Amino acid sequence: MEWLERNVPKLVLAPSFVAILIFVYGFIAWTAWVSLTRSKLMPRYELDGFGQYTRLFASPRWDVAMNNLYIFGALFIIISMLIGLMLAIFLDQKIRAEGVLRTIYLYPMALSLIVTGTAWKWILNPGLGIQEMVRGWGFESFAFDWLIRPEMAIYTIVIAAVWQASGFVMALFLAGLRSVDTEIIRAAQVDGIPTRRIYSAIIIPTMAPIFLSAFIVLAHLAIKAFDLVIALTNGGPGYATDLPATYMYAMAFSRGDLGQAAASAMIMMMVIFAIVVPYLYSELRPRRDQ
Amino acid sequence: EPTAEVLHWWTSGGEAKSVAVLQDQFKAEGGTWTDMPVAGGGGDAAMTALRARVLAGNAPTAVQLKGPAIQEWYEETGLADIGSVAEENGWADVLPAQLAEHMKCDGQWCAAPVNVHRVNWIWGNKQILDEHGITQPTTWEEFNAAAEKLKEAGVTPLAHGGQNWQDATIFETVVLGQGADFYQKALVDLDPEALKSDTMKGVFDELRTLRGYVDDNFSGRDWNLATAMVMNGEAAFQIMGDWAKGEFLAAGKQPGVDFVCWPTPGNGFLYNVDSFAFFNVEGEDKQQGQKLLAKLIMGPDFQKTFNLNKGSIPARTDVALDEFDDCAKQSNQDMSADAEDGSLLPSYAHGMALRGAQAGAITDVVTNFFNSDMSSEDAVQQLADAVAASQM
Amino acid sequence: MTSNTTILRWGLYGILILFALFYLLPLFVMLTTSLKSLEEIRTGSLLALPRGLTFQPWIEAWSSACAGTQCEGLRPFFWNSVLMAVPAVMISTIVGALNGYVFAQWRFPGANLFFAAILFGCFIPFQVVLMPMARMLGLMGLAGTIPGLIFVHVIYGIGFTTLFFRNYYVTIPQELVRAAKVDGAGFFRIFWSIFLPISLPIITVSVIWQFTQIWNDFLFGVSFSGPGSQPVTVALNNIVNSTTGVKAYNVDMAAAIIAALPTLLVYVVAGKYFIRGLTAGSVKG
Amino acid sequence: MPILEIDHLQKSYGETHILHDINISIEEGDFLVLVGPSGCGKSTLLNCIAGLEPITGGTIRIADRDVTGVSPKDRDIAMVFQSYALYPTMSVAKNITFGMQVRGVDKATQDRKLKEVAGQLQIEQLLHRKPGQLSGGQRQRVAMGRALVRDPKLFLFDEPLSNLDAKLRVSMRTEIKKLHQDLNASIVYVTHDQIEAMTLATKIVVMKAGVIQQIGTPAEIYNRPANMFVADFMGSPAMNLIPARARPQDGVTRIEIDRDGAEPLVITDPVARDLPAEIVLGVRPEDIHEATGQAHLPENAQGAGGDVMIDVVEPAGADTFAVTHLGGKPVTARLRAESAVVAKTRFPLAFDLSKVSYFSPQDGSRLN
Amino acid sequence: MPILEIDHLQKSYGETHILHDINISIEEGDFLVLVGPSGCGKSTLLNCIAGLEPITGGTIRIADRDVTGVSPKDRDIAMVFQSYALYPTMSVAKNITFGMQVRGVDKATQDRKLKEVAGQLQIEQLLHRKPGQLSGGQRQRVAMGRALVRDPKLFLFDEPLSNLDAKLRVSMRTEIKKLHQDLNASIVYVTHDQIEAMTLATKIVVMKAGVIQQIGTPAEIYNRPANMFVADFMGSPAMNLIPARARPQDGVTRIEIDRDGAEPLVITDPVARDLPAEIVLGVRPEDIHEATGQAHLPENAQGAGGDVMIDVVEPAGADTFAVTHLGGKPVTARLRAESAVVAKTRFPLAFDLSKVSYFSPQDGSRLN
Ligand SMILES: Nc1ncnc2c1ncn2[C@@H]1O[C@H](COP(=O)(O)OP(=O)(O)OP(=O)(O)O)[C@@H](O)[C@H]1O
Ligand SMILES: Nc1ncnc2c1ncn2[C@@H]1O[C@H](COP(=O)(O)OP(=O)(O)OP(=O)(O)O)[C@@H](O)[C@H]1O
Ligand SMILES: [Mg+2]
Ligand SMILES: [Mg+2]
Repeated sequence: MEWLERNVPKLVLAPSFVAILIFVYGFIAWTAWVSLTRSKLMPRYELDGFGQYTRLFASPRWDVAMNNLYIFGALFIIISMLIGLMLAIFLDQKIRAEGVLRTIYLYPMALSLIVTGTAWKWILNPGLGIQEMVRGWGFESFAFDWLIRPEMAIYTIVIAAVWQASGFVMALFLAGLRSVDTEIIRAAQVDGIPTRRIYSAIIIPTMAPIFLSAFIVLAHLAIKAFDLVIALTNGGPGYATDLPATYMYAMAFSRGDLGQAAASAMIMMMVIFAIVVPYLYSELRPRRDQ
Repeated sequence: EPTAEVLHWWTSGGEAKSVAVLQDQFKAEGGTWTDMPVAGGGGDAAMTALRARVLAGNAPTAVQLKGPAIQEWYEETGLADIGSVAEENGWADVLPAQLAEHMKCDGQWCAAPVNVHRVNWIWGNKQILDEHGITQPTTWEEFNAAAEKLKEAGVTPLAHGGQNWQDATIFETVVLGQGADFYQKALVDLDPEALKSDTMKGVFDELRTLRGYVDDNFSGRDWNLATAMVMNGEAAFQIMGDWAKGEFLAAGKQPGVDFVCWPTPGNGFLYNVDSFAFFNVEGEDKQQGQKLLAKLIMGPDFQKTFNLNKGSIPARTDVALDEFDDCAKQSNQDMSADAEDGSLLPSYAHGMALRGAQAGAITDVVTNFFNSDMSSEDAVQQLADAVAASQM
Repeated sequence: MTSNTTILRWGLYGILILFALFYLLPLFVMLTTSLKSLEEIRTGSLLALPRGLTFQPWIEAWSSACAGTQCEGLRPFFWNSVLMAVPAVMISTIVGALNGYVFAQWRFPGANLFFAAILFGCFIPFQVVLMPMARMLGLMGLAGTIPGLIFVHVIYGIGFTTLFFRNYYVTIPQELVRAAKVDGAGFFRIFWSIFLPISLPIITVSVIWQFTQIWNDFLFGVSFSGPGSQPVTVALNNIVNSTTGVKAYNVDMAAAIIAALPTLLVYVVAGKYFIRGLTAGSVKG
Repeated sequence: MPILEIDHLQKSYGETHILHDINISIEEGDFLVLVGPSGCGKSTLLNCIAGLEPITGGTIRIADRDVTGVSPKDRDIAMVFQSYALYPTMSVAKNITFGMQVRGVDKATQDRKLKEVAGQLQIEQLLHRKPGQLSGGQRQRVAMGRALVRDPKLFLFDEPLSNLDAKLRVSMRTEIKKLHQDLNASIVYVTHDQIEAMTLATKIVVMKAGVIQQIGTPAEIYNRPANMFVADFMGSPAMNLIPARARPQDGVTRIEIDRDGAEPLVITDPVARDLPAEIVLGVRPEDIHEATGQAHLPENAQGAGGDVMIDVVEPAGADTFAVTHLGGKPVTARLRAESAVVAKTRFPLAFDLSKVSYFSPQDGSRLN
Repeated sequence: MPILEIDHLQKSYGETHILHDINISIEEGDFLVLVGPSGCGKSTLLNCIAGLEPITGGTIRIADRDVTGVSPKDRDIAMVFQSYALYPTMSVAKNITFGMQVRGVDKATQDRKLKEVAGQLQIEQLLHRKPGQLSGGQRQRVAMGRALVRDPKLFLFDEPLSNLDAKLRVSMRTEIKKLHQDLNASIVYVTHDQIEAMTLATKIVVMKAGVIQQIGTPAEIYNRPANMFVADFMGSPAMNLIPARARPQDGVTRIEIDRDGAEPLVITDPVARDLPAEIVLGVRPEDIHEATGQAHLPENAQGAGGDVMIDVVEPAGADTFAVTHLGGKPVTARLRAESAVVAKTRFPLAFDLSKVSYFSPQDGSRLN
């Protein structure tokens, strides 16, 4: 009984622990295994060395995909954080229509990309959307044709992704802002700290854990960005906007090349590991003040 | 009582109505039909679902599968043998031999074809063409000349959507323009010689030229929006399979009056055959369902109604085409003719010629070429390399 | 108010409204498109207001658009999604809240490592879990069923919900837990009486996130559902994606908006719970 | 020029009126101490002055500028919060210097001030800690430090020493006093500590339920409380408030107090006063003397007393407290430690009538 | 049976040792008051007793049960936190009844207790409020209420009255005293208020930097401080600690104290004591008397003094404090209010030698 009570916290975590162990780490191990086989349409389990990885690294398309991931990931995370934080702070200023605005900022998350992709495609298409519209107003030289320029197309993906996710980041930050003790903010006000600094030096550091949440959410969205690309550019022009996730999907499901897909998944996981683990370490390392 | 659970990706509008015909017939024969539609990505989503179903141990009774994927699946999991149905109904007699090959696994019938799409069509806006006095081009040079003319006149010559399968479609029609043999060697047999040949370089050169006939905003455009451009007179041509016809017809346009359909330059017929494959399933009623389904699919009735709806032509050669439009009739004639002289060829762009990995490798190179300023030499080299790598 | 602050305030509203317009743009396109006739879409500008309003696409999307041989629109699939999303959201939120509570306030050796492991698990690409998961579901007899889908969504949702709650709860002073412990409250009691009431904002966030993820999920829905358990996204996808048929953009857009209505509703309702100053004044320094 | 002028200030939370018509004016260099029972509105008043709570009515002027509606950061004030309100993520040093840093004070000055203040507050060895690692009193001192490094027009202190031990409190008190004297700082200070109030203040405001009862110097408040509430509230042990009857007679005033089990005690105030018949006599314990060693009595106390029954005797180190019962109330006298008083016996006590207060039993207001 | 027994308790945060080898034992019904400078570890000790902080070494027994490692809720304690720690979302009433509710006390009892406690604490009209709407003192009372409704083996109070005004504090003190006497409750109590400590405690523990300096009754601590730290810490104003020289002589002890600008002051302790040559003489201000009215001097003070130069005179209501300079230190004497002492003049003072303490200047320990 006493034992039971002392171990309640651990018992509460136990199911999650088991689930994560099997359904995340078990599956990663499975993927690692498959990446060493010649699996095609369906998994096979005879080991066959690192051939899949050699092929992967030889593929120019994979190069493009990884490069895109860096560009897209960095821009998407940074811009979404900035916009999300800004909107949260602005909304926190006792804004009249807060409820309405909040919902407007959030709703992009609600819509399935299957079709917002189409809407974005039109908006960004130079011949149909914004460019055409602005030219229609008489600004003949106005150009906004990123969608069709292979070297710029990835940025349109950033725009659409930011559009979709920044509202949610705003919500996360807003929740964080509202958990900060108001007395502390008052103290800062009296201390003569300008509002800007109150946020930057006092409130935001207090919300550090919320930043971790936002980072994980955004990094996860960036790395798994899939529907978005499929809907907006389908990887095009050419494969200029391919991302590892779309590459992997194409390999696994369009091309029946599971081994290759598994290899690309493993590389993705390693990249994530390299980026996320140091961050996690710095956030979670036991601190003296905890 | 026969039952069937049918996994397919014909979901919207005309497609769905077409399947519904089959369903009705199936029900009329006393069967129970469970529909499992999964659209998206040209069947990718359905394939994803299929794999999950197979791994979970409950494969659907019938799956819309086509091309070499049928044989691939057969190798992985085995497929049901529907030879008895085929024998009984004399499929061998009514199917062009080449199509019939696609329906066999290890010499056994394991799939039933529904239709034949012709991929290598040029669709033209009749009014524009008449205005500029353009007639059907029979070579790519002629096509180029016509396009130049149009371009000079300020008309976009070619409506195109920059999605990789559309790029691949144009590519394969150009390859076909170099002769059926070359097509066979390059895109069916994957002969490295052919892939690296000067002819192939010529193909890429032509592709580069065609790229010049496309408007600036083609990237990511859906094929039907490209069709709409032709329809609305914003562009003169589109190279697209015969499903484009559906768009014209839906907008109330008449073949030969508002728009024309010509085969792409060169001699040949690229086909895209939809078919159903049958997985190994447990249970008498399901196996019965498979047989019934196979029979119905190949039934002349169904073949006719279905293809009227879908814009394609029946896979059976013995179906009367009176009710079909002129484009379909021409398609049918060409199919028979080309079957004779060996230029009836599987479309690589639509997964009829190659397995996924190889087709994908080629498409990667093609689409990258089309959307960059890569030289034809590089493209040929990359093509050969990619194909080689994909065969590992 | 001095004029200076008034100007600032106007600027603030200006920026907020500008962003609102940016966010609304695609919705505007979708809405107007859904109210146009196909003819108008084919011929007119996509960004223009509809010339003649038609609600036909909405009606069609809801009750007669075809998804396979079944031409009943989205209606029949809605219920599947509700049956899947509601329990999955609830379970994953509750599990996440409890996990987060343990991680934030009941630390034990190794807890941080496990937390990191959970976080890292958030990144596993769903594409790679499809196949082994299909096998597992098959073994558990959950393949092709709604409980199976719920199971999958809960498993891959707890990472995020745990993250949200843990990071919210670490900012809550330990004194509160201490006081409650001394008051004789046990693990669950403290959670229920002290933590849940101050969690409204983060519950909102978590529910919004999970509901969106689950409601809008396509990959799991398409892979692990059977006939009769397909969620609305699969139906939407079936309506929207025609490979060789005619694309009815207006119906597509209407269907997409309809499919998103429950999520929008959740946002509006849940959004109310971002209440200010729940913990204000409870603790010193 | 008044540094702070509060004019007809009103403050309510919704329907609850917290502050009623507050009028206070202090000059530069004044040290105003706010006292009053818990919940009477002291912190609220400070918050209003700081601009942290919107006010419901009236105006506040700081250094002759109407600041009603001006944001706290533009009021040039420093404040110590009752709840400390330290910045949780910053070290102690950062907590203290942050304000200066923001204002662009140069690094050398910051360091110097930090060192100075840390020394005054005896927190040198804590500078690198985070607030979560401090004890209650240490937090309070850091909160003080944050205010002390500033050089504002006005300091607001909300019970800044309540969590300190007696020794530290004395030394802090000295520091605050120094701050006030050396820098001529203007200060508004809330405390519950009577000694703090008496020793620090140049002016004391006594509040009750949001209403000001009296404003005056410590001596005025102590010696001439404006009403029974103030009389009772200030001083420990409290002033004895004894119901009595007054009768003017021959240029003197005779005061009659009921005694348990004896005829009323009659004392004579040598001054003729215009008092109603029923009064309340207010007399501090230290103004009730032992009537035995007559030599030590102040002149006024002569004859102003008599024998009373002693209920309780409480020796308390330097003094002895004797409790008796007069006019139906317990009355405490503070006698010398060596007094021979014994419980449950009669003992002669005398009142120093030069120091008594008379109050109206009806409204409690002062009569003399 | 000891209700609380702390045995060789150690507590560190990482490398920082907070509590060193704490040994305390209290009986049922004891009222233990913990005092010590800010940051000495009082709150930490309470937290350890409550089981809120894991201890680094030693054992804690409550009611004869080893509770080291037992969870707080099973220790049967009630605690008032220095930082209140009210549940922010619960009303005051709910805050108070929560503990009972958790323990399954029936509704009627809850209501009765709530009413009772709310009355004692004078918070009846606040019961429906949320903590955010309370003043500092009101919060503190609610925190008290949360403990008072319980009936635990042991109460732990961490400065429960620090934010209350003097009057309320007195009445709260009485309530706590009643709780202790009527219910024979066992209490561990942290306070900075000397009067609280002296009047409430049956036992006082004086701590310094995590080390116990002395455990004893209030009288022992006050009259016989174990070392200079305790002597200095307890009592206000503090005990005077005057460096001096001791010389045993003819059955008496002669004490020599340096005086500024005059020959040393020599006083005679009539008892023969075994003292080292260098000592520190500890004498409380109230034990330094005016040597003019010899009649009032205790017998011991006779002759134990002389004329000294008075630096400062501070009249403080009932008393007058006179500060002089002896042995290089300021020395404060508490004289009667009417004393004729004048600053900057010489004035005769006498020490009550029956009450002085002698300390070793080396280690500060008590010598007599
Ligand atoms: N988490 C922590 N990490 C490191 N040191 C700490 C931590 N918490 C408290 N301390 C230190 O431990 C010492 C004892 O703290 P404690 O709170 O017990 O003091 P206290 O005696 O209650 O003081 P006060 O009277 O000011 O409340 C202090 O010096 C404090 O700075
Ligand atoms: N947000 C609020 N809503 C309603 N009433 C409030 C609010 N904040 C404070 N009060 C009430 O206002 C009154 C004055 O509070 P204030 O904090 O000014 O008291 P105080 O004089 O500082 O008391 P203390 O000495 O206990 O700190 C109190 O009765 C309190 O309950
Ligand atoms: Mg207050
Ligand atoms: Mg403490």
